[in-house]
This record gives sequence, C-alpha cells and structure tokens, in this order.
Amino acid sequence: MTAALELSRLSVSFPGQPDRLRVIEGIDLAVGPGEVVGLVGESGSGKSVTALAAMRLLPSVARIDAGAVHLGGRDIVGASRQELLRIRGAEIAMIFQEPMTSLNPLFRAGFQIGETLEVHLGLSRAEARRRAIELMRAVGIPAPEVRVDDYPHQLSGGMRQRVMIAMAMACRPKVLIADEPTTALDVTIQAQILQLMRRLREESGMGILLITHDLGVVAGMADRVVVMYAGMVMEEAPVRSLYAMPHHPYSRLLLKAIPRVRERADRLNQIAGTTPPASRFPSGCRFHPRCPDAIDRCRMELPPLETMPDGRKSRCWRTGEAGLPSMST
Amino acid sequence: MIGRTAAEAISEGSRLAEFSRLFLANRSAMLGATIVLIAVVVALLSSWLAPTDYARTNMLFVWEPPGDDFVLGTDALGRDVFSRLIVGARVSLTIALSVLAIALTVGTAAGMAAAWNGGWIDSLVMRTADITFAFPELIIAILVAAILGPGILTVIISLSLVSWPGIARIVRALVLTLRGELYIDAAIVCGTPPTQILLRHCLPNIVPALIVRASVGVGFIVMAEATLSFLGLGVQEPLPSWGGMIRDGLTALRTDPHLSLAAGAALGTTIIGFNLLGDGLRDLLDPRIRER
Amino acid sequence: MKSAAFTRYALAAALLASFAGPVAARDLRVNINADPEMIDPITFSALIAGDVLRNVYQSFSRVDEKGNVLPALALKWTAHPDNLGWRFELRPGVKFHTGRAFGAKDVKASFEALLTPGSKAGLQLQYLQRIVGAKDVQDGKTKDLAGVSVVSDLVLDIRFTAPDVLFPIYPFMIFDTQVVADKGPNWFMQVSAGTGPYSFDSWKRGQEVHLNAFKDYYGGAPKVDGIRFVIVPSEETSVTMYEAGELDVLMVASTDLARRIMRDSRLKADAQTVSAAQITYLGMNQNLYAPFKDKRVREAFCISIDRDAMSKGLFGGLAQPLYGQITPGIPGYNPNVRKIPYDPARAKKLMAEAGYADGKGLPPLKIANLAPFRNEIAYYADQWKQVLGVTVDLDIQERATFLRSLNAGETPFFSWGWTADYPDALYYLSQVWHSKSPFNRARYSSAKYDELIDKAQITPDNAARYKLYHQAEDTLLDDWGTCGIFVRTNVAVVKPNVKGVTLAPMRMLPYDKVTIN
Amino acid sequence: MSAYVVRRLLGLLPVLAAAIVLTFAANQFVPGDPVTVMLGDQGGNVELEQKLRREYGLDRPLPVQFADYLAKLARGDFGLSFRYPSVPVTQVIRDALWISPSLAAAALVLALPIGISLGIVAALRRNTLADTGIILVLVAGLSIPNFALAAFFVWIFALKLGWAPVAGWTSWRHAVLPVALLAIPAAAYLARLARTFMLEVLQQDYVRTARAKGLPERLVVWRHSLRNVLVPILTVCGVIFGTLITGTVVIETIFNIPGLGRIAIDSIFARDYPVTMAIVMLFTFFYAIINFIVDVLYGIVDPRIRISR
Amino acid sequence: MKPLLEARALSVHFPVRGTSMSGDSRLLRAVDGVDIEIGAGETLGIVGESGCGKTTLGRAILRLLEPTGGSIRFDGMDVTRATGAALAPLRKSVQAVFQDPFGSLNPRMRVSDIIGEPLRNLGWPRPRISARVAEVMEIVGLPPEYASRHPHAFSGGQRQRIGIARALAPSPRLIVCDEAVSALDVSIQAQILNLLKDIQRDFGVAYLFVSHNLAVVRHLSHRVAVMYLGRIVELCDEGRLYTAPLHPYTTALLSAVPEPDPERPNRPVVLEGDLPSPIDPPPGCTFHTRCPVAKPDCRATAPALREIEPGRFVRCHFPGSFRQAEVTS
Repeated sequence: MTAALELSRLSVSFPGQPDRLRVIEGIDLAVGPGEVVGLVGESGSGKSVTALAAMRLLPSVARIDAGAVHLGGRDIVGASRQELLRIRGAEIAMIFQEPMTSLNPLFRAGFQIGETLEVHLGLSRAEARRRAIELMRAVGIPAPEVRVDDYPHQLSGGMRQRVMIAMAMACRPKVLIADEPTTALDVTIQAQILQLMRRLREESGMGILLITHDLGVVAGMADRVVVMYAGMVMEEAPVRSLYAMPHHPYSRLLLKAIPRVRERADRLNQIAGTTPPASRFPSGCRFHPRCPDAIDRCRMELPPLETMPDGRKSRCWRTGEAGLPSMST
Repeated sequence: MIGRTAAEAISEGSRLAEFSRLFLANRSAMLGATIVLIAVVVALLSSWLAPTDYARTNMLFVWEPPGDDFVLGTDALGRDVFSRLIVGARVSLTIALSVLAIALTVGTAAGMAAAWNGGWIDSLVMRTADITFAFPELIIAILVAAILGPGILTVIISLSLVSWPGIARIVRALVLTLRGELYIDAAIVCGTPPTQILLRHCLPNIVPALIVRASVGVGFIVMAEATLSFLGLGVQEPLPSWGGMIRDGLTALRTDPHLSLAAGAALGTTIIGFNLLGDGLRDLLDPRIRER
Repeated sequence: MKSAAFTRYALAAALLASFAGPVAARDLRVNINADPEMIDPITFSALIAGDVLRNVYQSFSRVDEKGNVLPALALKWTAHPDNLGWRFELRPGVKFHTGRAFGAKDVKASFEALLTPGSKAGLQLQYLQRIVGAKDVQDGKTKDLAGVSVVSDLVLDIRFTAPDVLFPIYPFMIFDTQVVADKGPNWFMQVSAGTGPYSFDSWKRGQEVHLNAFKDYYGGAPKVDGIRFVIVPSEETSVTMYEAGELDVLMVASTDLARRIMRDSRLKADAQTVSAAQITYLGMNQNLYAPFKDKRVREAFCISIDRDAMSKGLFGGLAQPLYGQITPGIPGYNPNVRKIPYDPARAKKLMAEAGYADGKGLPPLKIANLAPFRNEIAYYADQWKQVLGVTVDLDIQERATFLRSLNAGETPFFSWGWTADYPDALYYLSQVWHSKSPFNRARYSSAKYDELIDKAQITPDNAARYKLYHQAEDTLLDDWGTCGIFVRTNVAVVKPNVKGVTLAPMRMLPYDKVTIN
Repeated sequence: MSAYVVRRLLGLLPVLAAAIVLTFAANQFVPGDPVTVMLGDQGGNVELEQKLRREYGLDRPLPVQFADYLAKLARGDFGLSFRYPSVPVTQVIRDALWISPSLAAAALVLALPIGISLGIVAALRRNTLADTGIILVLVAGLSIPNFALAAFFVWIFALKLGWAPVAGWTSWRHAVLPVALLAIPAAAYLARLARTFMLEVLQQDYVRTARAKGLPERLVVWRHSLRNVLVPILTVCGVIFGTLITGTVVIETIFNIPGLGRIAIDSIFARDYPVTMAIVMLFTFFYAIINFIVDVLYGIVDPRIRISR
Repeated sequence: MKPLLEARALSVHFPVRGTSMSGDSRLLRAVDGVDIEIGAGETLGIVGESGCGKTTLGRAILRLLEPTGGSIRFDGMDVTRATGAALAPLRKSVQAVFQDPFGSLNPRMRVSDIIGEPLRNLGWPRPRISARVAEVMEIVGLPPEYASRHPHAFSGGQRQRIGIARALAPSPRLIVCDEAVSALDVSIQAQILNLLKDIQRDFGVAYLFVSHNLAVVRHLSHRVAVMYLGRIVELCDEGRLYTAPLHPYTTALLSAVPEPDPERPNRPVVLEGDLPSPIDPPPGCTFHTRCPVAKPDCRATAPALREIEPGRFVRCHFPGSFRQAEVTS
C-alpha cells in the first residue's frame, strides 16, 4: 500500500549568518490513507516547517535542499506552480493553529469555503454556496444556512476552526495536515474539534498529519507518532507502544515531564538545559547536551534513525540498552 | 514558528551588530544615510566650505554663468550661488532640527501625558491635535508666518505648531500599546512610579518609532520651509534658503537654469536622503514588517 | 447618406473651430498681476485698477508716450486771468457707453458724485479740494458744486479758492452719473458708464476682467473685439503663458523678470522699454533714528551706493541712476541736477567725523521694505557693510504692516518709491517731501522747501514754476534729506503681430489703436 | 448605522466650533490693519479711514465683533471682504468654492489606482531591482517640491509638447497639469503605504490559507490581499485629501486657477481676514466632511465594524 | 488565623463601548462577586477557560485594575482603593510573574536592572541591590554573568527565570502567577514548575496561580477555584476537586483534558456548544446552557456558592449529580 503522503530525507534551510540554517534535516515520514500520524515536538523542532514543506508553502526565502515529498506516489518537490495549484486544497489540505487569523476577515465564511470548490471543481458561485452550507453542516456548525453569511469575527473560536476544517474538507483531499489545530482553543472546545476530526477521518478515509506539541492530544488521536527534536526525527512508533515504552531518551523524558491531571506528582521530571535554536544545533546527536544517557559517541557522531525489529524507529546510539538513567524516575 | 526561529537567530549576535549588518545591506537606506551625512557635514562646516561670504554682493558679476570663478555662478546681486547653497544647507537643517526638537519634545510630553492619564488630559491633547489636523497644515503655517512676519524664528514657530500634534498622536498610540505590555504591568506591580515608567520603560521603546518618524519628518519640514520661503514667508534676506533660491531662480529658469536647479537639486536630494533613511529605519526598526 | 456625412463633417469643423478660437478679430489678452481691488472709477486707487480703467474712463486730457499732454474730453482749456479758474471747451460728439451724449453737465455731476459725503474717492477727491464749494458738498450742506458752472453744453467754468495750475492734467474719470442713480452703489459691476475706447463687460475674480470695444468711441471703434485682462499673480506663469501664446501683451512688474526677459533673445525682440515715471529714494527719519540728524551720516549713507554699478549690475541696464527727486521725461525735470557720486572714501571720512568710524557707536539699524524689493535693500545693506562697516539688517515687512507704519511715520529707515499720477514734477515734490503732505513718510521738514513748493503750486508759468521746482529740489538734496537712487525702466513684451501697444513712463497707454494681425 | 452616522456628525461640531474661534482669534493677532490695506496709498485720509472702520464694524469691542460674526455666520453670511471693498465674502468665494475640492478629489481619484498598483507591484517584487527602482521614484515623487516640479511640467508639457495650456481655468484641459501635479505626491505616498500594508498582509495567516487552498496567485493577491490593503488605505484617504486641499494653495497660484487655495493665499497676504476666515473654515469643513465619509465607508468596507453584535 | 490575602465579593466590570455602529454600551462582568482567600505559604489555583475572568481576577488583586465592587484585604489591610503611598505595602509584598516570557521583560533593560527594579523603588542603595540581584539570580538558577545582558539573549525558560527573580527580589509574601508556564515547552515548563515549588518550600511565599491548564494547576496548588463566566463555581482542596468534582462544569472540564495515555479510552464530548458571552450571561445558573444535567430550576434561579462540605464550595443546585464515572466509563 502506498502512503498518501510520504516525506523522504527532506531537508529545508533558511538564510542565516554566516551560512544558511538547516532547519529540518533528513525528515522521513509517511501518512497512510485513513491513518493519523502525530508529529510531536517542542518549539523550534521544525515540525511546522515540515508541514509547510509538505504543502510546498514555505516562504520564498526558505529552500528545500534535499529530499522528496510524495503525494499519491508523485514527487511534488519539483512540481510546477500550476501543478501545485491543482494539488493544494484538492489532494492535500491544511488547517492552522489560529483560526481567527487564518480566515480572511473581509470575506464571509461560506464564501471562503466555496471558493475552494469554485477553483478546483469549477462550481458556480451559487452551487459553491450550497455545498458550503452542506460542508458547514457536516462539520457541526449549527444553522449553517445563517452562518454561511457570517464574517469570521462573528464566529467563536471553535466555529472558526470548524469553518477551517470545512474548507479543508471541501474537495475531499487525501491528506489533511493539521498544524496545532486545537492549541488556541479551550479544552472543552478542543475536545469537540478532536472528536470532529476523528469522525471525519473515519468517514472520508483521508490520512491526517497531526502536528502538535501536546502529547495528550496525540495520545487520543494518532495511530502512529513521530517525535521531532532540533530539526530531526528522533523516534517513530505506533502510539500505544511509544507511550508504553519510549525508546529514545528524549521521548522518555518528555513523557515524564508532563504534569498529569489525574495524579499529582510531588516533583516533575525535568529535562536540563534548553532547546537549541537552529543556529546552534549541536554536533553528534542533537539531544546529547540535555541527555542524561549521553556517552562520548553521542557527542561526536550523529546516530542514524534505526528501524528496530518491531518496526519502530529510534535515533539513538543506546537504543535497547537497559538501565539508562533516563529510565529511572 | 519560523519568525521565532529568525528572531532567535537575530538574538545570536549583539543587537547593534545585527542592526548595522541589516542596515548596511539595505541599499536605499545606505544611500539615504550617505546623503544625510553629507548634508549634515556640509551644514556643520558651511563656514569653512563656502568659498566666499554668502551675503557679499558684487555688481560687476551679476548672474554670471557657472565657471571657474564661481562654481555655480552668481545670483541677481552677484552673490556666489555655491556659497549660498552651502549656507542654505545650514539654514535648512537648523530650521528642520529645531522644529523637530520642539515638536518631539512637546509632542512626546503631550502624547505620553494623554496616554497615561487618559481622562481630560487625553481629551484636551487629542482634541487639540484633531483641530490642528482638521486645518490644512500649510495654510496654518502660512497664516502663522504671515502673523509673525518672515524670519527664521517664524518658520520654526509656525512649523513646530503644525508638527507636534502628529508626534503626540504617534506617541500616544505607542504608549497605549505599551501599556498593554506585560513588562509595564510588571513595573507597576513592583511599585515603579508613573513618571519613571514613562521615562525608563516607555520612552526607550518608542524612540525607534520616533527616529523613523523624525527622519521622515525632516523631509516634510525642509519642504515646508522651502514652500514658506517660496511664498516669501521664510528666511530673511540676506540669509539664503533653498526654497528662496528656487523662487529667485525661477524667473530665470530658461536663461540661467543653474540658479534654481542647484537649489532644487540640493533640496530634493536632501529630502530624498531623509526619506530613504526614514524608510530604511522603518523597515529595520518597525517590528511589524521586521520579520522575514 | 452623403448629406449625413457632410453634416457630420460640418459639425466636426464647427467643433474644431470653437476649440481653436477665432483667428481674425479677437480680444487683446494682457496680464495683470492681481485682481483689481475695485473697478469703480470713483474709489479706484491702485495701479492695477488704473491699468484697466484708463481704457474705460477719461479725463479732460491725456498723456502720450513722451509725456506730452493731449486733449481728450476737453479740446481746449484756458486759465482765468486771475489764475483762480479754468475754462474748458469740451469735445463734441462724445458718447458714453450707455449711449447718452457727453456734455459739460456730466463733468459737473461726476465731480459732485466724487464729493458726496462719505465718498471713498481717493486722489481724485484731493484734486477737487480747491474748487469753490467743494467743502460744502463734502459736508453735505449742498449737492450743488458752486465752483463749477455749466456755461453751455460743451463749455465749463471752474473756479478755485487758490490757484491750481495743474488742474487740466489731473486724471479724472468722468462717468455717466445717470447710471449711479439708476443702478445704485454697485452700478459699475453691471454697466459701463465711461467714454473710453472700451466698455466694461465682466470681472471674474481671480480670472479676468473683460472689456468690450466701444463702437461709438469718438476716436474711432477699436480694431479688436475687446481686451481680456488675465489675472496672473505668478510672474513665471505669466511669461510661460506669453510664450505659449496665451497672452498678447506681457506687462512686466518685477526687475528680476524684466532682466530675464532682456536676456532671452526671443523675448527681447518683442520687448518695449521706457524709463518709468517713478522715483526710488531712501527714507531717513531724523526723529526716529538720532544719527540721521547728522547730515554727514545721511550723506555717507547716500554716497555709499554705487548707482551706476547697481543700474548696470542688479538691473542689467533696466534702470538708470536717479540723483534728484524728479524722473527724466516728466515736465519739470532738471537735467542739470547735481550728480550723487559713489565716494567710499568720503563716506568713510564723513562717518568718522560724525563719530561713527567703521560703524562703531551706531545704534542698531534696520532698513524696511516689501518682499519684492528685497534684492535692492540686500545690495544697499551689503554696500553699507563694505563701505561704512555698518551692519544694517533687512526688515522685509508684510505690505499692510509696512504701509501702516510708513503712513504713520513710524519707520526710521526705508527704501520706497512714488509713481506719478499726472505728468508734472510737482506730483513728486509736493506729495513726498512737503511737510504737510500725508505721504511725507520720512517726515522730512524744511520751511524753505515748503515755501518754494507752495509758491510753485500757484505759479501758472511753466518756466517760472520749473525754476521753483529746481530750487526746492536743490534745497532738499543739499540738505541730504533724502537721495534718489534709481529710476526703473518699464518693460512690456508685445507679440510681433500686435501693433499699437505703447508703453509710456506712466505705464501702458490706452489700447484704442491696437490691431492684431 | 444611522446612529453611528449621527454620532460621527455630532463629532464634527467641536472641530468646526474650534475652527470658528481660532480663525477669529488668529486674525486678531494679524499685524497690519485691514483698513490701512484698503486705504493703500491714501493712508492720510482720516475721514475715509473712520468711515471704513464703521462700515466694517472694526470700531467696536472684540466680543461684540465676535458675537456679530457668529450671528452672521449662522445666516451663512461671512461679512464683507476687506480687499474688495464692500463686496460680501460669499460673493468673493462663491465661484471658487468647488474648484479646490474638485481638484483634490480628481487628484485622489487619479492617485488611488496608480499608487496602490505601484505599491503592490513593489511589494510583490520585494528586494528586487524593480522594487528599489519603484521606491526611488516614489521617494523622488514625495521629495521634489511641487512648485519646482510644476515649473518643469509646464515647460515640458505645455510649452514644448503643447499638450495642455499653461494656465487659466476655462476648460477641462486647464485641470490636466494641476491634477497630475497634485496626484504625484499623493500617488507616491499611497504607493508607499500600499507597499507596506501589502508586505504586512502577505505575511498574514489568511494569505497562507488562501495559498493552501490552491488559489491561483491572481486571486491570492487581487482578491484576498488587496481588500485587506484597501481597508487601512481608506482610513488615510481623509488625511491625503487634506494634504491635497492644502496642495491646491501652491498649485492654484502657479496655474492661475481661481480656486479657494489661491484666494486663501491672496487674502492672507492682503489681510482680507473675513475671506481668510471663511476659507480656513471651509477647508476645515471639507476636511471634516471627507473624514466623515471615510469613516462611514470604513464601516461599510470592513465587516468587523459594520455588523453590530 | 488571618488569611494573607482576602477578596470579598470582588467584582470587575468593564463598560463595553460599542464595538459596533449601534454604539450602545453594556457591561462586561469579567469578575462578578468573587470571594477568595489565600493563606501564608499557600497556593491557590484558579482555573477556567478563556473569558472566565481568571486573569482579570489576578490583575485586580495586583491592583492593575480598579475593582468595581467588593474589597481586597492584604494582611488585614484594606487595599481595594489604595493609591500612592497607601499602596506601598502591597507593592512590596505582592509580586507577579506573567505569561509571556517575551513580553514581560523590557527588551531595552539589562537583566540586573530588571531584577533590581522593585528594590530601586523601595529605595535600596545600589550595592545592596546588586547583592540581592546576585542572590535571587542564584536562587532561580541564572549564572551571575548574565546580569549585564539584555533579555533577547535568553531562551523562554531563562526569561521566565528572570521574571521569577524579579518577583522574588523584594521577598514578597504573595506572588500572582498569571499563566506563568503556559507559553513554555513541556521540558522547560517542568523546570519552572519545580522552581516555583522550591521557592515556596524555601521562602514560604504564597501563590495565586492562574492557569487554563488543569494539570499544571493541580501540580502546584493546595486549593483550586474553578471559574466560569466571572464566577467561582467550585472551590476546594486539590485532592477532592480533581478526584471527585461536584460541579458538572468541573467534571466536564476535567474529562475534556486529553491525557497523554493511549490506554485510556476516548471519552465522548460532554460539553456541547460555545462559552456564552460574559457581556450577556444566561439567566439563572450561567452554566445551564451547556450543562448535561440541567433542570428547569437551573434556568430560573441562580445558585449560590455553598459550602457543601467543610472547605468545599460549589455553586450548583444539584452538586454531584454529574459524576466523573459517567464520563470516563
């Protein structure tokens, strides 16, 4: 089975001083049809750049240095402008973190949904509007016949994100990239949106690349999880096994650092140091300065993203060793 | 995300170094800065640079064409145009900087007071500004200049009068924005008195915007001074002013074009310089378009 | 089909013609540099209104380009034997623009209208002051001006309380008083009531004053349709308009522009120049600036100015040095008036003698004038700096302020001019330097001078009177009460296809003989 | 909506009231007695002077003059002109009334499309030679004094090429150069604003959304971005109109156009203060009206303001 | 024992000037009759969704806002309307740590000046300030050489440490933490939370800890108040609140928090719809519009905040009628 979206060895750089900054390096990632892949990482890990690169929506100063983005089996890194216009919104769609700023404040919600249909399916304005109302109903917007003519500022945050989702779903894309779709929302609204996304995934069978920093959201949504740190994939695993037994020290420490609502720990497990900016990515394993398990080799050599016998992947020289400091509490 | 990364990248080196690098890379800003620098140096050294006394008349050499004796020729009174042009730089810049100094001081004080205190002070300052805005600036300047009679002081007063409300508005808006900043809240919480907050926290943070505004403002003031001089309300004879020189030369535009062209070019170039500099600084200092 | 096409063609041609403007007979287009304040022949005072109104209204006599007095509404005038009156024999066959025939009673009525209580008339009122009974009319005691008697339709007798030898050459504006009665105080905006070659048509403020040719003009109907006085305050604009063919006659007001024109070969070819009937002098008020009480100081200031260099340099030859207080070409001019030398050495010496060597000890001094004349005073100031070591600041004033303070005698030091209203030297001498004159702005006062002028006023014989002028002028100059500096040259540029436009010392002659080819 | 309009209209009153007081006060400080101006060289005529003072009410105490002024103003009577003796101010400015606003409006209408398209092109080509070139031209357009540019334009377009008349105000052709000259700095200013706003808008999330939807660049720029550029530009149109109105002062003087701008200068120099007062007030009025219109338009264009929650 | 801080019936109402053209002004009841008290060395957590008034409450207590009603007593002294000198004790003893580590430090001041600012305001001599600055920098874990740098040179976590150092400098008795860790990455968040705990342990400072993150609040707080539309709906000690909430809103809120644990089954969404506007709150119990167990009574009458068990306050007519068990199973 071919993946709906597959990034292989993708590297992106931005202008910097004195050289260009490699913001993401050799990212491998695949989203199968109907699959939800969670891409987690802290700020500066490069997860948003990865998403934008997959859409070929990077700002003009950014450059894809290497790698490929396969969408339905075709590499779009070399795609022409025209091809990209056909693909975006039709085969691959994206929703963003800030539903307020992601909608154009001067156009009605229904128009912004219908616009995609006009462009990709050649629908007339009236038809597009009818479809927009249907789509709005499908994403759970009450009274869509009325809401269709609302401007974004008249909608609540949750409703705006539903409009964004309706817009993304309009052409039944094969892949949806959701970049922190619920970060700006309150928990109760977040729960609604996540539920909606689950339902849509089941109904449409599209693959979802869910980008978030919230390990809780990933746990409830994703089938597979990719953990990024400092522009690289550190670990990839099915969601249950990752949470049950993370291989990479970073994943391990991260999971232990989260305060839980269901139990109160006296002290949280903290990860020393800070996440490095792209200009100061360390040599060797990029996590080594903060890693309690680091050995000399970690400082010198970049470990490869190795596939384990169980099909999981981890980028660590010490994967599989027992009794590492990061494993203790 | 990307912006954050870039911001972090910028925070790498020292801010000043980064600023200088970006500034040096900005072609038009550099051009502007060079022009302004030249104008300022010429103005400062005008007494040494001017080959002759700007007021010295000579009836034997009236309306001489540019040549060896007089680089840019002479005017109707046989005065050396080049010398007058150089001294004109001093006059124009002195006026522009005085007006700026007054407008900035008054405008900043008024804007800060209005933003911080709100209430009737705010109403008073902003309504005053509204009213000055509602009047066409130049007409007011002309009216005031006509009332006071021509002269440097007149120009300074009348242009200051129309310039401060703009500054006050900007400062007020900036301070109002700053009031929403958490570090201002933090300062209040740790007991910093209002005047200290305005001076230590607000002022340094609005200075970049004021610099931008000022460098663009200089252009306006130089132009306004020229217009007043053009209308005969500017600098008094025998002191030269570019606007006055353009006006005096216009009658002879086709026979002795160098008379108004030289002054026109000096004026235009200087204003272009300040505008380019202002634009460049805006690009670099205004955070709204700073990223990417 | 054919006719339709033809119609279209004709229409297009008509349209084209209407845009191209008439070619044959058309208006003469002349610039004036400001709106006339008033086109009322009673109240007019400014030069601009005069430029317009001279074509509409006339007096007993008029002046040619050489300053000769020619008959106009009067064909002949003779003084009464006792020198206290004049008899005018008026021109027959003269018609007002209103269609009425002009006669002696109209002159009387015009005078009475000027004298009406509360009249805003200016100089004309002054000219009438010596007529017997003028005061009574002005005070509202009677409406009948006793001193003017209508002898017959075309003969008029005027009696004075004191001799007024120049009365026939005063530039009155006689009008059809009938319309004042009919149309009310604003009559002049509605009808034209003069006898001149052109009748008033319209005045669009800020744009133009338009006059129509008067077909029944006694000197023959003008050859142009009318005159369009285009109001152009900006000199640069006026030149460009002339060059672009939007003006036929370019009146040049400023020295700068005049000089520019003389340097432009094409414009120079079209230019007319004539020495103006206008003196320019230094006003040194001895009451307001103590050092001026010292004659040596006054002389030093006067001889520090190089009149020749200035005429050639600053004015590019469009001026000549003025030594006396009468301009050449004006009757009464003294060609032998003593020249004022440019003598820096003597000037320095005089200042040192007066105790102001190198300007030391002099209180601060400013010379006042209006903005258009700043070049002149900038030159003087630089001369005084160079020659006397005296710093004189320039005090460029706004017109109203300047005039108010000048009229009130509150300006210590100024440079100013005076333009003749009628062609006789007495105009300068009596108005500017007689101690009783309201226009004696430097407040010069000399009993001997006053006596000579008073005597000249009642001396009918020209030669005898001129002699008195010269004595008075010498008195003034010997005293260094003032000094003349220069006489401007009037310049006008006239398109080659326009004939009959004549520039005279007292500005443009009426356009009655103008033709456009 | 209507309540908003009424509120905005009421907001104009204090400005107009201030205009009345300030113009009256300003003219009290003007040196040079208007009567002296009227008298001209007849300065010595005391009788005439007194008569004029009486006629113009200048012999009364200031508060009385002001009260009288207000009362007349209420009837649309601005009093008598000083420069044109005994002529009502309304008559002096009547024909000129619409010239300056029309010129300014024409210039604005001309400047808007030119300026905005230039600015957008520059923004889209940011940091290219085209952008730098456009910026330089714009800055030059803003930096060259209008009176100098006017002289040049007249020389080229009126004298050399004969495309337009030099000066005057009798046909529409007379408006060509003045409007063009007024429009140049306005267009330059608008272009710079448009460039800045466009650069800002292009960074907005909703532009990214539009691209993510697969909208062609044409729609991204001219539909999604342009509208958002137009909204802030609309708000500065009032200010630009104000500058344009002011600009007519110089332009009308140069092109000999009998509009309010030229009359304003003439009357300031002639101490014709009833006329000056009337014109300053009218300018203020025009400015206030245009800002009012802009406010209302703003409400219409930007739904965030239009719809009441 | 007297509480350190006591707020009684505290209200903050804002007039809402017509955002619309209609121009009528209404009242936004951001905080509406809130009673809280904080004992010395205690942490009171305030949780709620956006618009519930938690931040406004914190700002009112800091006297950054003028309360419209009620009273604030600090250490027994009424400071509700205090200004100038009367406010000085409050300013000395109550400090704040704000959310945005990029916004709460003046970018143009040096770290030493930032931390020393409260001390300067207290009139301390310069050497004493330097000594104290060094001391608190050590406490929060900042190397002393950082003192002369500007904030931009620091990462988010370090900035927040600077903010904490500033708050700590005058040895306050209460620190108001407004979303103090919300902007931080998980790994950094753990560091800061631990630091805050250490500080409380070592210096006995009390916290008013405002956050939308229920897990973080639980981790740090002794007692927790849940706010909804400007009012406290439930307030009690952390243990009882999180394990057996009595108010339906608390229950729903807790159930909506995504747990980083894929083994726990997905929970159905309990709260439908959006948060009502605080400008126009629903009549009766303000929560009835979204309450899964609302009864007609709830629409009619507004429940009071009642002490149901000792130290346990609930604003509900039917406390405990909606149990967590119903949600999780």
